[in-house]
Amino acid sequence: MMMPDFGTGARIALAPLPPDWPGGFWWHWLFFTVLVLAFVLSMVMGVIYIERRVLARMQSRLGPNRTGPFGLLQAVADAVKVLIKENIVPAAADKVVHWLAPVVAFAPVVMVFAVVPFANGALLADLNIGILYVVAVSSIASVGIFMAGWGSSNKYALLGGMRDVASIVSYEIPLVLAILGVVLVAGSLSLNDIVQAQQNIPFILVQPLGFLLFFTAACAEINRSPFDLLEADSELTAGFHTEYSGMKFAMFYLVEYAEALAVSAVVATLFLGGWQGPVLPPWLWFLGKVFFVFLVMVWVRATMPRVRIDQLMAFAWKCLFPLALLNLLLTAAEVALWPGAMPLIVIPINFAIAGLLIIIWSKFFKLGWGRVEV
Amino acid sequence: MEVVPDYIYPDREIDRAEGQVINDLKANSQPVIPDSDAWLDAELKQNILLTSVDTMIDWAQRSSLWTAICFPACCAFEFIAANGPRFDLSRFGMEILRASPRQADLMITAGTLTWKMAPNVKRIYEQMAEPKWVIAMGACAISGGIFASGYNVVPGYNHIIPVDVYVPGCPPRPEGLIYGIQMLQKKIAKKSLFHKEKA
Amino acid sequence: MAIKTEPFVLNIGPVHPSTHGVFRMRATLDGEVVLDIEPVIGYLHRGIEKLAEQRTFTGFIPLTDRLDYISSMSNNMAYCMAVEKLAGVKVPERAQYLRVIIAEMQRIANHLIANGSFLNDCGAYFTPFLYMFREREKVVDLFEMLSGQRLTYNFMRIGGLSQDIPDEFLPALRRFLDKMPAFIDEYDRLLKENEVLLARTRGVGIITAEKALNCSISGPVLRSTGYSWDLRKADPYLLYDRFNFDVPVGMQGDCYDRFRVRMEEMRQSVRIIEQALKDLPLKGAVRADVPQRLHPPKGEAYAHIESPKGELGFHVVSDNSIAPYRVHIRPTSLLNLTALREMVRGWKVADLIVIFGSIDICLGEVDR
Amino acid sequence: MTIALSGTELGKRLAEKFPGSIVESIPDCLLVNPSLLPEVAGFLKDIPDLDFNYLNYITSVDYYEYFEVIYRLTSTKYNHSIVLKARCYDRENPVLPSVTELWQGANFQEREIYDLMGIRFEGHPNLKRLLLWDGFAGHPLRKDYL
Amino acid sequence: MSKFERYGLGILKGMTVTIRQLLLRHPTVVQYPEQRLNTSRRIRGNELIWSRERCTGCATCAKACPQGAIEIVTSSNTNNNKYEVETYRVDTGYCIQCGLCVEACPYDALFLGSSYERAKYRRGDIVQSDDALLESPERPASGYYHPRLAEKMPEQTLLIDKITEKR
Repeated sequence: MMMPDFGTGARIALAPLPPDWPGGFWWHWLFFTVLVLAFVLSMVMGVIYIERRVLARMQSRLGPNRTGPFGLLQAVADAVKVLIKENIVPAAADKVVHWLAPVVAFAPVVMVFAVVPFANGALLADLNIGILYVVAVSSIASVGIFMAGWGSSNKYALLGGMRDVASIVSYEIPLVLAILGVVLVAGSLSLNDIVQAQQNIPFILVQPLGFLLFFTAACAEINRSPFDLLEADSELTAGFHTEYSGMKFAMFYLVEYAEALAVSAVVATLFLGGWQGPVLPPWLWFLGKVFFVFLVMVWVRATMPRVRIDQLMAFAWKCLFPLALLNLLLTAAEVALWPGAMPLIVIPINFAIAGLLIIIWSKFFKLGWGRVEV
Repeated sequence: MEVVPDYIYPDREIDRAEGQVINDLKANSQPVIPDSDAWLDAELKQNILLTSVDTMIDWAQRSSLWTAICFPACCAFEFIAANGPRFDLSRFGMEILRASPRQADLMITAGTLTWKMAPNVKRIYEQMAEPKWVIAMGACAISGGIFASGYNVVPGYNHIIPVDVYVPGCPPRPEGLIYGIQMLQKKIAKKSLFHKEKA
Repeated sequence: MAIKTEPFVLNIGPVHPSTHGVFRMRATLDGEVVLDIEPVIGYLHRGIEKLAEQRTFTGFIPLTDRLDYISSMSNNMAYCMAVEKLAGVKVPERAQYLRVIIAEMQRIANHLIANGSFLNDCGAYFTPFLYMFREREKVVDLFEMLSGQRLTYNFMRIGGLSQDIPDEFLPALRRFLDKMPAFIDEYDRLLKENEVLLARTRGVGIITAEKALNCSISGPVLRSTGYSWDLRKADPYLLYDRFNFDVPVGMQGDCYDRFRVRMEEMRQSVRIIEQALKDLPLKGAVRADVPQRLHPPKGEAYAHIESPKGELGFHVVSDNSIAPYRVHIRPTSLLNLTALREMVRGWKVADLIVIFGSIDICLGEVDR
Repeated sequence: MTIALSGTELGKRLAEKFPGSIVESIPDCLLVNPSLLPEVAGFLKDIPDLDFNYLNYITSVDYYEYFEVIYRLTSTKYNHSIVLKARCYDRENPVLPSVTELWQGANFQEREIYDLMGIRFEGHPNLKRLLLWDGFAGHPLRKDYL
Repeated sequence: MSKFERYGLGILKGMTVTIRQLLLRHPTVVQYPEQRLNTSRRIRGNELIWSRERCTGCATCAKACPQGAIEIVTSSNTNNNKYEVETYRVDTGYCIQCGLCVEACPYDALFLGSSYERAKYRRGDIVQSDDALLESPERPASGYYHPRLAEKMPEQTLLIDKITEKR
């Protein structure tokens, strides 16, 4: 039986082999492609429903409850309606770019799920550089967003697109540095291996600071509140997708939540132990963790105001970046000098260091310069 | 950075052009746009296949009416109240306010329309993607209300854009608005994609 | 900054989610930095001052509702006070107490909206706004009990109130007062110490007291600069000199101070209502004997009150007919906008929205 | 309580300082000669024992024969107030000097009066229509506007 | 400019408020078409209720109306020496329900209605005239300016009593 081996053969021996598939490689490929697409599309609908319901309850409302049982079909209705809506391309728009932008934004988000394990070995492609692939692919989406901002020939959209590029470029660095800490501890870049390395202890305990940094940077990267500057309702009307309607808008809407889902999945995989868990089947554990992370995002969105663009950049470069570097150094030192003590003794030490660093940075870190003389 | 004095008070050409647009619109839109509901009473005659597709589409359209932001005046607060924690339009999937008219389905014209505002409202209406609906909310939107005799007030939105449902009141209670929205939903349910083109 | 950039003009409004109606700004931007703005108003200009000349003195009261539609009761009251001054009508004491209670309730309702929409402009996704809207809904409930409408109350009349309060009003008001401080505390907990809010609003949009006075700014925006000028203390109308209350002032006149001043004023309003309830005469007329077709003597009068947004005044000129000869409304919101240009220059686009939101204007009053 | 200063006393003082500036002084208000309005207003604002630093509002009334422009000034320091009035007899082209230099709060209000009443304020930095649009015929608050 | 001087505790404090709302409090929503609020006893609904018997055709209401929304046509009846109302018409799409006409009516012949569900598809349907203005069981009169009617109406539902914690 063939394995989805992409030829490098550098898989670490400790990972048990994924279960064989009766039809071989192509069956595996077909099954998981369909599964990933179905998963993304259906989960995005579920995620939209959950966000609207939970957000509404946090705002002491009820949320959609009229369409279907408990309003479960609300997202379906939205999707059908948006799909059959008229598709407007502004006369002044750069037509090709305007058309391509949603596709460019949407494709990479789905591609991220190719390497996320749903259960042990249940993934489309167990790349040995999985996490690198995630980082590389997910940042392509910003190209699509900038294309949308540029191609619309709308000032609001352009501002939104510029903000997106600025934030992506800055937040990629702390994001990758935070991931490196996990990679150092796990000793592998493959997501499946990283999950298996968390058999006993999820990395959120080993890497508390790394988790915070990753979560913040990821929220900024996918433009969740409080970093949702590029479609800031109250400033830029609808930001980069101001000029989009109908199906293309639906794709951007999908991208927004698919990205949130992807980040939830990556956080669950990297820090919360992925599919690992007792009693329940692994895929259920995985889904549960994904939804938990997503709920935290919704919770943050319900509470926080939005930061400003210069504060966003300052936060990335002055706060997250040095902290991520320190975290990486610290983890590297621990892994190199004291590998035996890795799981248990390090946990309290790391928590203490994380708390200390946060306090120090809170004390001395300054956000931006505020006003410019004109 | 030195600011070029031009930017402090932009050229009056812009003002003049905008004023011209308003005057043109005022001159050209005195008659009332008739309520486009001849099809409403007509018996719907379709074959069965089309009807079931229509039913699906109508269901989708009426259960996710996203509102465009066009709230000039007082009635906006009753709209927000309807959206708020007590009456909660989000039950109908309507809590999404699209600030960009391209993505909106429903324009709730909450407030007095002045001639200065009229070109903007007309433009927003034209920017909205089909299918689109308009609810005239409140006395000012229906007839100009208490300001109808004012020198700058459009006596009713139906001089500018076609209106689907009229919700009287000054301002209507949120329940009244929700009732109007449900009437609009009924209207959408009766509408057929293919029939509308004939009408 | 060595890069040569070219400014571009961004048109914000008149239909924009956070211009609180139909305000429009032509902003000249350099990237994200606001170089200059030019407010363009008049999109809700309904000619109320002209319409007043075609109405009777009583018939103008419904129009005042629609001026500053967030605090209709205050507008009613200011106009009625101006006409009372003109006609020399004496308002019964019970009506005056009730007016104080109603005006302070209106202040609470207005500040809830002002702060809620300000926080919404800061980007907090509707949560504080909807929470505060829920509290406002309680005040609206009570006003509905009084007047039968939820927004345009038309409750004040020349010489008092249109009707006496219903029996269930005072117990309901008491329940509201008992619970209100806890809710104000809750909103403080929600966002007062939030680091993002502090970063967004502290030091942003500073205006000095001298500048504010020179620009005829009044209300919480003036008080946020640290200058204690409140007409309830400076020129006590109704019975405000009988009550014990503080005038909260800010430290440096930034957006955060304006937010805090409004929060504190709500607490003070609760305090005033408590005192007024204690002294309220239980029996008595609520409306002086004023003929339906009032024609006040020839002359003019100006009455101003400390409306939630600032000094709201009505300048009424009479020529001894049944209609006012001229009514001028001192537009608090319009005058508070005077310094907007100075306040926003050099800040980012996002700050422009926040500063504008912190001034708390109502377009119905700006344009009239 | 804001004390309304007596117009007669203040009028005497102003008439000494600026001869011909006060047309009439009655207890309620001071009727100022339009040509000397900026000087009188500047004096009222700058002199320390009056210190009228706050301009409550400006309004205008159309009395058919003349336009009356009303300025209400308050001193937040001494808590007293005074009303200034200036009359414009020219119906075709009424002109008054602007006080925007003294109180910036006059900016929008003068524009509004120009818009709705048609009185031009000389020295205003940006005198154009505020509420109505360019090309609107007439000035609606005038009594002869229909 | 600003420092994170509260170590992120301010953010956490705010988040407890929202989570408390989610977990511990009932939503305050009235699910309108099924559940209804009891409106104020003095509700000013979107219609007028007119009593043909008591109306003398004096047109005080039309004079009190700030915008002239009431159209009343009378003819003199020579038989019993009284005015007879021929048309009484109110355009409720123009009327703002300020209630001044009800206050002005000297004969208690005019009431505000308590209905607010008056949305229509056509502009012409909103106009009420003559028989459509009479009181009927579906169109109860409101207690605005008629305290005796107000006493009979159910007590208003208040939001103050509705915000409750889950047990």
